[in-house]
Amino acid sequence: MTTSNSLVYLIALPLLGATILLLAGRRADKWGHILGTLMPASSFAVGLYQLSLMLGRSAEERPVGQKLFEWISVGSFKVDAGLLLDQLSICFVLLITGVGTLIHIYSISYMSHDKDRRRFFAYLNLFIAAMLLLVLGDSYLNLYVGWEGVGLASYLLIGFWNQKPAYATASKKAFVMNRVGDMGLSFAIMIAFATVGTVSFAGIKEQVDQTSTGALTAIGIMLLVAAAGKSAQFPLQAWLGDAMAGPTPVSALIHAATMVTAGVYLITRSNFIFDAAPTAQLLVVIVGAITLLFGALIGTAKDDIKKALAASTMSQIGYMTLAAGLGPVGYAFAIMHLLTHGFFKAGMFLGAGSVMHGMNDQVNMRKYGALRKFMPITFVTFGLGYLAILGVPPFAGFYSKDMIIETAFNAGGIKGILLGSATLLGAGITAFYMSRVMILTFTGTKRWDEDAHPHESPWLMWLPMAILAIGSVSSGFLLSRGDALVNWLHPLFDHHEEHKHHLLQPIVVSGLALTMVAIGVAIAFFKYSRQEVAAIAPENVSVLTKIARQDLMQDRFNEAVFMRPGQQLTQVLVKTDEAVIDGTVRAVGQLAMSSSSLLRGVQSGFVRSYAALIFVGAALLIAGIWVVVQ
Amino acid sequence: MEFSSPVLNYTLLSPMLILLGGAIIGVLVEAFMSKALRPITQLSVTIGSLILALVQVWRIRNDQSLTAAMGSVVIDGPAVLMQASILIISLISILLIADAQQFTALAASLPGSEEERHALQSGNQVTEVYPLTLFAVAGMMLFPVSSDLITLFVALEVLSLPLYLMAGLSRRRRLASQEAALKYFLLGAFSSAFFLFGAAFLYGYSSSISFSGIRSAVVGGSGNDVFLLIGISFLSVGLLFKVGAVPFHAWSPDVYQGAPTPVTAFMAAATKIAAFGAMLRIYYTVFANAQWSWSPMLIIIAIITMVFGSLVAIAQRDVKRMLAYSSIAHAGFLLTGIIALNKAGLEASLFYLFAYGITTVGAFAVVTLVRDSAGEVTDLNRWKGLGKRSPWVAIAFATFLLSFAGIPLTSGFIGKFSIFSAAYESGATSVVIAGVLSSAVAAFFYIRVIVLMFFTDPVEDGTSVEIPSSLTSITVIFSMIVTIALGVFPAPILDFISNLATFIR
Amino acid sequence: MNSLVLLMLLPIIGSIAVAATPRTKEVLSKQLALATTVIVAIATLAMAMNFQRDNVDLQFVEKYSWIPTFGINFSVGVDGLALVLILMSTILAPIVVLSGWNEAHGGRWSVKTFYILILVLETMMIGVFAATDVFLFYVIFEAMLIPVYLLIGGYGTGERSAAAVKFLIYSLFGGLLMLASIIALYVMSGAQGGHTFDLQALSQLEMSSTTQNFLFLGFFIAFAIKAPLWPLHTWLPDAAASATPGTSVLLLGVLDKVGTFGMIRYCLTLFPEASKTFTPLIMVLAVISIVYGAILAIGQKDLKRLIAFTSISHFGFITMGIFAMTSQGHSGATLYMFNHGFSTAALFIVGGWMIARRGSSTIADFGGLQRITPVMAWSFFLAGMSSLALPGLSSFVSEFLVLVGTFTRYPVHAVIATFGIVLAALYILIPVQKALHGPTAPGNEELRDLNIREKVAIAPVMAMIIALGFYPSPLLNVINPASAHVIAQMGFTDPAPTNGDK
Amino acid sequence: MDAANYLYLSALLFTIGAVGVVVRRNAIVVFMCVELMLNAANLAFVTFSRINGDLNGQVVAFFTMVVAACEVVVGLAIIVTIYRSRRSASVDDASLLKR
Repeated sequence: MTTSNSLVYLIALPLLGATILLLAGRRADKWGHILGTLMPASSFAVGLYQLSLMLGRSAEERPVGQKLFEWISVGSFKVDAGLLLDQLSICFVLLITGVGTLIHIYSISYMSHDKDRRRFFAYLNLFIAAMLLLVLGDSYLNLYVGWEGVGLASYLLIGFWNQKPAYATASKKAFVMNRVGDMGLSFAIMIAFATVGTVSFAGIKEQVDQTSTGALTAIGIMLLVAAAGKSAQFPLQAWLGDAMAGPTPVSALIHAATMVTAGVYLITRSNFIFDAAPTAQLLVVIVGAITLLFGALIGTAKDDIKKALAASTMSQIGYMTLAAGLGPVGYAFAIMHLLTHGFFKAGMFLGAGSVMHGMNDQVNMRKYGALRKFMPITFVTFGLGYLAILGVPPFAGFYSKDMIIETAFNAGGIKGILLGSATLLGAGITAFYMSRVMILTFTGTKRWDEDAHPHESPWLMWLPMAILAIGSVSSGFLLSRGDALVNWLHPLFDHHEEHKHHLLQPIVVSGLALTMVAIGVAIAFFKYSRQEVAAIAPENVSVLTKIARQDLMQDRFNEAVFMRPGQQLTQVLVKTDEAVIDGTVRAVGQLAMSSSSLLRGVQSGFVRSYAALIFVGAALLIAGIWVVVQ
Repeated sequence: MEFSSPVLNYTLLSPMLILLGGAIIGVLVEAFMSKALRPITQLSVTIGSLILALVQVWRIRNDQSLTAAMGSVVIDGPAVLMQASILIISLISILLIADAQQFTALAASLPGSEEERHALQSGNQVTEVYPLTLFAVAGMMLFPVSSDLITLFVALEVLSLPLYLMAGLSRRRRLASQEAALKYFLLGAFSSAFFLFGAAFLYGYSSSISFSGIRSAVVGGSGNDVFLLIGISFLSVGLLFKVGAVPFHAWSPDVYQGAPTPVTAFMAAATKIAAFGAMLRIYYTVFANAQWSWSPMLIIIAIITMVFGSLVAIAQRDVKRMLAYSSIAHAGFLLTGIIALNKAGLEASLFYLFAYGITTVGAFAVVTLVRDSAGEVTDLNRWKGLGKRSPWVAIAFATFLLSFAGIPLTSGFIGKFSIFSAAYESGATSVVIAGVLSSAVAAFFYIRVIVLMFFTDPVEDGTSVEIPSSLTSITVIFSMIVTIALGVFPAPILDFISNLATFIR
Repeated sequence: MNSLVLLMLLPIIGSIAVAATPRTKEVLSKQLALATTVIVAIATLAMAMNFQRDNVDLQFVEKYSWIPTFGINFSVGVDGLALVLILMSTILAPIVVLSGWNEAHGGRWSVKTFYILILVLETMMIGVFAATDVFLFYVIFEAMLIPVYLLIGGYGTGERSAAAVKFLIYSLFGGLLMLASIIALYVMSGAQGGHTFDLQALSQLEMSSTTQNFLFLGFFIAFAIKAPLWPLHTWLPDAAASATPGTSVLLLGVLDKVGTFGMIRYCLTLFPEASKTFTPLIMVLAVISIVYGAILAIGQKDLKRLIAFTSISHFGFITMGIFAMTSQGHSGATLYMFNHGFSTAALFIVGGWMIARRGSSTIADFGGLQRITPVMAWSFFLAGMSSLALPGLSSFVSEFLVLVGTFTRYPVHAVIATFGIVLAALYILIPVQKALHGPTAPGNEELRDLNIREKVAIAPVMAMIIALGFYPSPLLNVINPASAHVIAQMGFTDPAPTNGDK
Repeated sequence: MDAANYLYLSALLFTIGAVGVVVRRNAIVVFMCVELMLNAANLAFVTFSRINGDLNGQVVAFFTMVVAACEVVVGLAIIVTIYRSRRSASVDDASLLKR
C-alpha cells in the first residue's frame, strides 16, 4: 500500500488548534474563533488534495497509509500509530472537515455573545481531530482512541453550558451511555486479539477465512453494541434527546452530521467481519429497523424543535444501519444516505438554531408560527432540507432513501417484506413529523412570547445554511449519478453473492414511498394547518402520544432497570463495607480488648489465689508430662 | 574417714567473690560510716566491685573448667556471656538505684510515722539497698553457672532473698511496696519449696546431685522414670516461677508495680537473665536427652505465656504493670529458645536476654523520670502529650517500645528473628506461629502508648519530666544506643556470642 | 553515577541538612528538601539512561556484608520492574514537596520534621524496590511504616491518629505473617547449603508444595494488605482521608506499589508453584476489588475517600494483570503501577488544593469551579480522565494491556473487569459534575486559581500523563524484557490466537 | 521397713504444706506451711540418701536448713513490717495491687 506523509496533518491541524486555544486561555479570546475556523478549513484543504491524488490512481492503488510510530508492543500484541485513508474514509474526512468548517463559520456569529466562545471553538477543534482519528485509524485500537475522543468532545460540548445542572447531567448521561458502547468495542478488540491475534483492519480481513463464524459473530455483535452506543441506536439511544442541551451548532455537527454516524462507519468498515457472520448482520438489520421506527414515533410527539430533529436523526441513522446490515449491496447506500443526511440534517439544525437565535432561544415549536415572513432565508434553506429528508425527487433524500427501501425489499423472502414495509412506514411517519415541524414553525399564526422579535440571522449564519441547502438539493443526484459512490466504494467490499432477485422495480418503490410521504404530509396538514394549534401542549391526548412524548419510556426503563437498582446497590455496599468488612476488623480488636479485661480477673490481688494458681499449675504440669510420656 | 581440703580455682570464681566481698564491705560501711559519706561510698564500692567483676569476667572469657569449685560450678562460654550480661545490666541499674528519692529513708519505720518523717528530714537515709543489690547480683552470677543441685538451690535463694527485701523499700506508696515484698516472698518461698522437692527426686532418680551425674543417668535411662518426671516438673516450676511464665507469673505484675522502679528495672532485667541462664544450662545439658518428656509441656506453656502476656497487657492503664505483662510475653518468647534445644537457640537466647535486659532497664529508667509533686506518675493517661513536653524522653521510650514490639532496626527485632528461626529449625512451628501472632497483638498496646505520648494533647496536671541526676540520663542514653546499635549492626555481638555459646558438660 | 547505594544516601544527606536548619527558617528547610528530591530525581534519570534494556539480569548490583552470622547482605540491584518503580518514586518526590509546600503547617511538629520524614521515606522507597536480599527488603518494608505513620498521625487532618494506628496495625500484622515465612525460608536455606537471604538462592530452594503454599500465603497476605486487595482494604480510605495530599500521594502512589511489586518479585519468584495454585482465588479477589472499589467510589461523599476507593479498583486491575501470566497482562500491570502513580498523584494533589482552599473535603460543598478556578478545574478534570483510562492518556495503555492480556487466558474475569470502565466513568464524572459544573456553590465564590508554584508542580504530571498515553514505548521497552523473563521463569507462554478453534 | 513409705510421707507433708499455703490466711501460718514443704523435701532427700546409700542427700538437708533459717529472717522481717503498718497479718488484707 502506498504511503503518504501528509495524512497526519489532517488530524494534527485541528488538534493543534484545540491545544493552542485551551492553553492560551483568555489571551486568545480576540482571535480564537478565527484560528478555530482556519484549522478545520485547512484540513479540509488537505482532504481535497488527498482526494485529487486518489482520483489520479487506479482503484486498487487508492488506499494510502502512514505509520507514525510504534504505539504499543508487548509480546504478540503490536499496535502502530498508523493511519489509513481509503475510499471510505475520504468520504468521511471531507464530510467532517467540510460540514465542520461551515459549522465553525456559523458558530462565529451564533456564539458571538458567549464570553466562552474561544473555549467552544477549542472543543469543536478537539472534536474534529478526534473524529478524523476515528475514521483514519488503521486498527480497531486507533479507532478506539478517536471513538472515545469524540465521546469526550461531545461530553464537553453538550455540557458547554453546564452551569445549568440539567445540561451537566445530560452531558454525563451521554458519556456514560457511550461508555457502555465503548465497552462493546473493547470486547470486540479483545476477542479479535484472542482469536485472530491482531487488531488491525487489514490483519483481521486477511484471516477472516481461517476464523470460525462463532468468533466473528461475537466480534460482530460487540461492534454492533459499540455502534448502537455511539449512533444512538436501540437500545442505547436514550442519550441523544438530552444531548440537545448543547449549543445548536454542536447538535448540527456532532449529533446530526458526523459523530452519531460513526456507528455506521464502524459497521461498514468491518464489512469483512459482518459478511462472514450472518447472525450479527441480521441483528444489525433488526436494530436498524427498530430504531428507524422508534425515532420516527418519538419525532411525532416532540414540541421542542431540536428534540424533534434529534428524533429524526435517530430514525435516519436507523435507515443507514439497516442498509449497512444488508451486506455488500447495502454499504454504499448506507454511506450515501449518511452523506446526504449530513447535509440536510445539519442544514435543518442550523436553521433551527437560526430560528432560536431570533426567538430568544425559545425551542418550543408551539411558541413559533408564521416565521417564514420574518426569516425568509432560514425558511428556504430549512424547507429545502425538509424536502430532502422527505425524499421528494430530485432532492438528495430521494436518491439515498429510496435506494435503501429498495434494497430492503430486495433482501429477499419474508425478511425483505418486513424490512421494506418498515422503511416505507418510517418514510411516511417522517413525512408527518417533519411537515409538523415545518407547519408549526413557519406557517400559521404567531404564537410568540411577548418579548420575541424574530429577525433574519446575519450572513455569517445563513451562508453556511445556504451552502448546506445546496448540498441537500444536489448531493443525492451527484452521488448516485452513474452509481458514482457505489463504484467509488466498490473495491472495498467483496461482492461474492451478486444475485439480485428484484422483488420490486425501483420505480414501484419510489411510487410507494412517495405515496406514503404524501399521506404523511396530508395528515400533518389537516392536523396542524387546518385547525388552531394550542400554545401549550394539550394534556388530553391519546396514551400513545403521552408515551411518545416521554421518548417511548426509554428513560423510565433505564431508571427502573439500571439507575435505581444501581444506586441502591451502591448504598448497600457502602454500608456493608463499613459495617461488615471494617466491622469484622474492629470486632477482632474488640475481642482482644474484652478477652484482655476478662483475663485480668486472674490477677485477683490475693496472694493465696496466686499460690493456688502455682499449685494447680504444678499439678497440671506433672499430669501433662505424665500424659505425654504414656 | 579423712577429709581432703577443697580445691578452688579462685580466678574463675573471682567475679562472684569480688561481688560478695563488695557486699560485705557495703554492710560494714552501712554500719560504721557517717551518714553524710555513706551514699557516695556505697555507690562507689558497688560500682567499683561490679566493674572489677566485669573485668575479671572479660579476662576469663576463654577459660573453660568443669571444676572451678570441685565440680559445683562450671565456667564456660555461656557462663561468661550470662555473667557479663548480668553485670552490665546491674551496672546501669545501679545508676537508677543511686537515686535516693526512690527509697524509704528507714525501711523499719512505720509508713507515715513520725520516725520516718524525722529520718527523712535529718537526711538519715539508710543505704542498705547497695549491699543487698550486690548480694543479689552475686546470687544471679552463681545461679546459671552452678552445676550441682545444692549450689543451684543456694544461688537461687541468694539472689531471691535480697530481692524480696528490695521490693519493699519504696519511699512512696509504701503499703503497696511492702505488699509487693510480702507477695514476692511468700510465693518465692513457695516455689522454691517446689524447686527443692523436684531436686530431691532428681537426686533420687540419679543418686547424684551433680548435673553431670544426673545427665549421665538421664542418658543411661537407668533408674525410675517416675522420679525423673516428678523431678523435672517440680524443678521446672521453680524456674518457670522465676522467669514469670504462665501460670507461675502471678507475682510479677504486682511486684513490678509495687517495688521501687529502679529495683523493678534491675529485677526484671537481671533476674530473667539469671533464671533463663540456669534453665538453658539445665535443659540443654542435664535434661537434653529427656526432651521427649518436657518439650511438649514447655511448648504449651510458652504459647500460653506469650498469648496471655500480650493479651492482658492491652487492658493495662499503669505503665509498670503494662511492662510487667509485656515481660511475661517476652518470657514466652524466650522459652522458645529453650524449646529449640540447638546451638542457634542458645545463641539466640543469649542475644535476646542481653538485648531485652538493656531495653527493659532503659524503659523503666524512663518511667522513673515522669513525675509530679508526689513522685512517679505511672498512670498512662497522665503520660498524654509527653512527646510535646519532652520529646527526647518520649522518643527514647518509643524506641524501647518499638524494640519490645520487634520492629526492624531495633535489637528486639534481631532477637525475635533469631530466636524464632532457631525454634522453627528445631521443628517447633506452632510456637513460632503463636509467637508471631502474639507479637501482632503486643504491637497493638505498644503503639497505643506511642499514640498517647505523641498524638494526644497534654493535660495540665503537674506531670513533668525531671531528671534526678546525670546517672539516670546515662542509663537511658546508653540503653537507647545499645538498643539501636544491636538492631542496626548486631554482627559483632552475634559473632562474639556464637564463638562462646557452647556448653561444656 | 550508577550506585543505588549512593542514590539511597542522597536523601539521607538531605535530611541531615534539613535537620541542621534552624527551626525558624522553615522556607530554607523546604528549599533544601526540594533541592534534594530534584537532585535525586535527576540522578535516577541518569541511571535509567545507563540501564541496558534487553539485559534481564539485575543491574547496578552492589553487595555489602551486613550480618554474616545470618548470611544477611546489604545487596541491591534493579531489573526493569524495579527501575521503573524507583523512577516513579523519585520523580514523584519533588512534585510532592513542591505541591504540598504549605501542608506541613497544620502539623503537630515542626515543618522541618515533616521534610526530614519525607526524605527518610524517599531513601526507603528506593531501597525497598532495589533490595535483592529478602531480609533487607523486609527490614525496609517494615521500617517504612514508621515515617508514614508519623506523617499521617502528625500532619494529617480529622481522625488522623486513629487512621494512622489502623494503618500501622494492619501493615504490622501482614508484616509479621511475612516474617514467619521469611524465617521458614531462612531455616530451609540453612538446611540446603548455607543460611542465606539472597533472592536468587532462595528461589532455588526445594520445598514441599504444602510448605510452599503456606509460605506463599505469608508473603501474599502482607502484600495484599499493602496493595490493598479486597477484603483487606478498609485501612486505606481512612488513611487517605486523614493524610495530607502529599502523604497520600506517597502512600497510594508508592508504598502500595510495594504490595504489587512484592507479588511479582517475591511471590512469583520464590513460590512459582504456589502462585499457580492460588491464581484462581487471587483472580477472583482482583475482579471483586475492581468492581467493588469502583462501586464504593461512586458511593463516597468525601473526595479523598473517593480517590482512595478508585485506587482499590485500580490495584485490582494491577493484581489481575500480574496473575494473568501473559506478557500483555504482566507488562500492562507494571506500566499500570507507574501510570497509576501519576494519575493518582494528580487527583490527590489537585483535590488537595481544592480541599485546602474550600476548607472541606465533602464533594457537595463544591460547585461551579470550572468558572471560578478554570486551571484547577481543568487539572482535576484531566486527572480524572486519566483515572478513568481515557484513550490517549497514559492509564488507557496499561489498563487495556491488562484487560487484553487477561482476556486471552481468563475471558470471564476480563469481561467482568471491563464493566469497571463504565463504573469508572461514573465515579469520575459524578464528582466532576458536582464540583466543577453546575451553579457556583456558596463558599466557592472567592476561591483562588492555581498560582505559579502549583502550576509548576502539576505541569510535569500532566505532561507525563498525556505523553505516555501516546508514546509509552520508552517505558514498555524497559518493562517488556523483565516481564517476559518472569513469565518464562513461571513456565508460561502467551496463549496463541485460537481463530475460534476453526 | 520399705523406704518408699518415707517418700509417701514426704509427699503427704509436701501436699499438706502446699494446701496450707493456699487455704490459710495468717501470713505466719502460710510461712510455716512453706517451711513444712521444705522439710518434706528434706525428708525426701534423706530418704533417697538412705536408698542410694550415699551422704549427698543428708548434706543437702543441712544446707536446706540453713537456707530455711535465712528465709525465716527475711520472711519475718517482711511480715512484721506489714503487720506493724497494717495491724493485721492476714495475707488477704494485702491486696492493693491487682488486675
